[in-house]
Amino acid sequence: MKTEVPAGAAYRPRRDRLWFARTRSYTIFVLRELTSVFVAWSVAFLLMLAGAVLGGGLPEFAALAGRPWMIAINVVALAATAFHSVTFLNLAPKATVVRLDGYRLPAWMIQGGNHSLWLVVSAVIAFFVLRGFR
Amino acid sequence: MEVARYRPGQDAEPVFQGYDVPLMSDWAVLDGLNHIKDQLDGSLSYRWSCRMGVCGSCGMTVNGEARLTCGTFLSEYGDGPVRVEPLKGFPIIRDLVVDIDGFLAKLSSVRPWLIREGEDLPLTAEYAQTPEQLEAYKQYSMCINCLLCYSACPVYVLDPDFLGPAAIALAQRYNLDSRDMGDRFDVLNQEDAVWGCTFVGECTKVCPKHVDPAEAIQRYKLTAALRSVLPWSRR
Amino acid sequence: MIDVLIVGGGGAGLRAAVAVAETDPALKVAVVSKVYPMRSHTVSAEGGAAGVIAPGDTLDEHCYDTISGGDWLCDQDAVEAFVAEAPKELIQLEHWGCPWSRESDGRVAVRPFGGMKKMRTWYAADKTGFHLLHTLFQTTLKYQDIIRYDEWYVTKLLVDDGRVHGVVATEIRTGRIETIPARTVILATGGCGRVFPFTTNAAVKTGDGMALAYREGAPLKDMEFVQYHPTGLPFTGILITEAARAEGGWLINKDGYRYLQDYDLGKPTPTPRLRSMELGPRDRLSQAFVHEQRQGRTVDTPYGPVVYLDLRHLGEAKIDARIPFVRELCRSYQNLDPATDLIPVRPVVHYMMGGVHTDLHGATPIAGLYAAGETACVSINGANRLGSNSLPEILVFGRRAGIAAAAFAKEHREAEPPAVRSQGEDERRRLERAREGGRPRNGRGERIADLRERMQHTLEGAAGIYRTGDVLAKAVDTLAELRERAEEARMEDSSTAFNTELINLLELRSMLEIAQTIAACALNREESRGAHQRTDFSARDDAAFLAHSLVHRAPDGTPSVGLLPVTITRWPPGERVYGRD
Amino acid sequence: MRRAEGVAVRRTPEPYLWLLFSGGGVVAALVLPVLVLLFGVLMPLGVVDWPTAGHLRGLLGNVLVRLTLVVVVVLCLFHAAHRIRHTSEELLGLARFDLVIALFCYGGAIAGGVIAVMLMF
Ligand SMILES: Cc1cc2nc3c(=O)[nH]c(=O)nc-3n(C[C@H](O)[C@H](O)[C@H](O)COP(=O)(O)OP(=O)(O)OC[C@H]3O[C@@H](n4cnc5c(N)ncnc54)[C@H](O)[C@@H]3O)c2cc1C
Ligand code: SF4
Ligand code: F3S
Ligand code: FES
Repeated sequence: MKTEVPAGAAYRPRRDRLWFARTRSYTIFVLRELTSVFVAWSVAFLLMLAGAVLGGGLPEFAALAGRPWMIAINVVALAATAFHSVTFLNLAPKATVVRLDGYRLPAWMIQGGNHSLWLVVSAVIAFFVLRGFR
Repeated sequence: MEVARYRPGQDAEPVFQGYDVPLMSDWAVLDGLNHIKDQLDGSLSYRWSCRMGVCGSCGMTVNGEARLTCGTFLSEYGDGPVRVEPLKGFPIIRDLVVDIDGFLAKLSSVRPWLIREGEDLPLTAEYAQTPEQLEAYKQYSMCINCLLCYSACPVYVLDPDFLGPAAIALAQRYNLDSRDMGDRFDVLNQEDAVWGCTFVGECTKVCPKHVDPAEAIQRYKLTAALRSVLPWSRR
Repeated sequence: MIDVLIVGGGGAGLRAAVAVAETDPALKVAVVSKVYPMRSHTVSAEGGAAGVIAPGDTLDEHCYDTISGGDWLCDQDAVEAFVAEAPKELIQLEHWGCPWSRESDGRVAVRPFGGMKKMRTWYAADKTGFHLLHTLFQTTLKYQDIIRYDEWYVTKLLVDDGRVHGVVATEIRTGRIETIPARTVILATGGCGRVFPFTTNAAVKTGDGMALAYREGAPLKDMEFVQYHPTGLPFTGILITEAARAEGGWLINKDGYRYLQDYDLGKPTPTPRLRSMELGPRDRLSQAFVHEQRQGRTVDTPYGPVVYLDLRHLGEAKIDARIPFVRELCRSYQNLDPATDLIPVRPVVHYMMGGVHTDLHGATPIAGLYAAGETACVSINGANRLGSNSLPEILVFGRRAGIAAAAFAKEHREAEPPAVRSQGEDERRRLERAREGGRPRNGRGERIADLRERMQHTLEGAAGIYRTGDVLAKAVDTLAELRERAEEARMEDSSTAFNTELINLLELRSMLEIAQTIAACALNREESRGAHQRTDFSARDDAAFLAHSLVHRAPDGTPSVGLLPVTITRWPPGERVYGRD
Repeated sequence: MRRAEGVAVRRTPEPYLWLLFSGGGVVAALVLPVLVLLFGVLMPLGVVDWPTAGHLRGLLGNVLVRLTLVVVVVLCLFHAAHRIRHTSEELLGLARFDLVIALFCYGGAIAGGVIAVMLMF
């Protein structure tokens, strides 16, 4: 039997709707991207806080934040933002290749620097929030 | 081994066919396919040539992962079954053979040749290039066009117009070559080019030649962004 | 109508294409290749490309090394032209972007290579062919008028009245069969290592171009000279480049002894010495292996006897810097690390010195038909090619053939004769019949793979490193018989879409044609020279055989062998001396 | 033949969006975890005490702090907007509606920025 194939009659596979569930690394990628939802949430939460501080409603805000479901959301948000920090700071050397003396700085040095910076910034913020400078 | 078959005019969509292949400790998946073709079923079609991981013909999906079949031992999968499918993300011409013409068009669109301005040197002297300058782009010149990275990149699989990892890495190979004077900003600074990439990073993970296309793309994003903000900085 | 049609997208074919495009942009050039050009076998070449550039090196020395390495069977005018143009071609490639390895001052680096008296081998780490081919391919993309027929398989040359008029080719993807008319055709189809069972050559190296020309009456030259490379990995036949020895690797037998010192190749020194010991020529090293094996000093493995290549003393750093690909190959394909383990190696079929007979411009005796690269025999390689001469050869003669074909196409503008169309139609019918399963249908006939294996073992048994008259005579007959049987081979696939079984069948028929010429030429040459060693005629015989073998296809399909004098300019035949000065 | 160079370069806002995205990513990485830890988890749980409203108001009284906070908010929101846009398109295969999604996401970010400015000043 002769089956003539017109040129370009290739089979186009259907889109795989669940691609992100296929391998572990895809899933991790999607989780990494979804941290952005919690980044947005955290910002919103902080704006509410700032509003409460400036508008004098801090006790009400504290009560709201103390609700168990609020705490639950914020625990997840904490995990997500921390995951975001780790992945984001680790990936930075990909875009920023630093060359010294013609040879590139190894990635771990840049990553190490980033993580140290993260610690320092966190410490400074905690200091001002908890102790202040007055 | 379970091998995906697609015979145009005969199969409406790919189907799996099982073959018994002896498990030899030093056989690669490709040797298994050759055994099938030579001894069991002459009608199986797939591409291969060098059998030493350098011609880039033999990329397929092995147990869900994009691999060079000549460089993947059967024994890696224990007693099997080993599932061999064509590379994902490409139209299937037949069995394990996919259509890569789109990729070739992308490749030429990034002007992958050395661009010089002014007089050429006569053929008696080379353009000097120190080992450090060579090292600056060497990694990106190692691509064998096997397309595993395309197959692994979800952005490409969803959007076949995405310029994709290997083509961008090749553009960077010339951008970072100290002898090159060309400018590829117009092709790379596009939504379907570097900006299409969301840094999934799978391309780098599957690349058998350690080209690291993900890095090439992120580096060009930075270059392109700086150039957009600071229009006077040329490169 | 195409002006210059190039069959083959390897180094030779692409270089020719650029040469035509640069000579006259108005000419229509097409490259037909059965694989995408960057998949061609040139991509596998590892060690390097020779070209005189280093201070203290001279063109004459490169000529002498090449001619003595080829056991005085090279045409010396060809060698002189080749040696003079090689450095220019390599610099041209540099100007096109090839990432050659460099000295610290930015100049191109050179390394020593087997049989070369001076350091003159340019390299791009140990992926020279890969970088060379990709640079060339990417450069051709600049010339957007070059037409490419990717994954088209040429099945026949259209020749009428001693002049070529195009080809018949089939598009593998769709099974479409077309006549492509052309004013000139350049064959750049590479070698035919696949006629042997154990080879470094890729699956595509099936001698198609040689068979195409031979069938149309063009003679093949020096087909008996088959190069065995001394260091291939057992089982896969993956090549461990000569660069591994150039960087200081040692060959040792099962007793850990550097056995080459017993074969008049010099005294062992801790660091490599040019043209001595491990840096002797390939024919001599492979022959030494056979002697070691006969004396029981090799190691037996399931894939035949081996000796060892020892790189351990080089250390990890040097291995990674100079020959990283060797380490990568050993690790992923042999599961060992050369920094700590010995590498098992054995001689493996590597290169065809012979090929389509051409002049210095790649022209064959058929008007308008040219050949370049491994498929041609201009003859610069003589009885044994020196490592790293082949890459510059494909560039130099690819370019020459391109220029010559362009000139021919400009002068001959007449229309094609009617006979060409009917030849094309005949060929189409023949191919369609082959695809439908030949004469005996369904399940009868022998498997292609079985026939191929028979051919390979017949040839290895008769035309291996050492050869004898009566075995060769028998092989010629066996191969003729196999050729008949291949006409009736079994086809299980009659589809038009990407039918690789059909391609395999056509390739097998090409290979059988070639295998027969190899055996016939080897039978005819009753002497030992370079890669051709006869146990029944163990000496070189300049009186009778300082001449090329020229083989024609007789009308009944049998090969008929004659001789053609060698061109000698300045270097009269002498003794080949290695390791003693 | 050579292609004419430098013809009709299509302009795209992506480089600017990407810079905002990356900047936002860095800022979010550096400051958000500690803030969420303190205000979202430790204080509500009572592990550390809430600072007095006066103390916090004092901090916000500083113009520099308020300015920084606005910048942080804007950048983080842009970061989130950019990622949400791409991820939703990839996960759900909605690339066709890119324009709408983009407007929605970046619009949200801008709105957040406006709210922040109104709050602080
Ligand atoms: C492992 C290895 C290492 C080597 N290392 C070196 C080295 O270090 N230095 C050196 O100088 N040499 C080396 N060589 C030799 C050298 O690589 C080859 O001789 C050279 O590359 C041949 O090039 P080519 O252009 O003639 O043919 P190829 O590169 O083999 O190209 C042949 C082309 O012809 C096409 N073709 C064939 N038949 C048909 C058909 N019927 N229809 C259409 N198209 C067809 C193919 O598709 C392909 O594109 C090495 C060889 C091997 C095997
Ligand atoms: S970048 Fe790597 S994976 Fe992608 S085509 Fe090149 S070699 Fe293959
Ligand atoms: S996998 Fe795809 S999205 Fe980018 S980093 Fe690699 S190209
Ligand atoms: S066969 Fe060439 S890369 Fe696998």
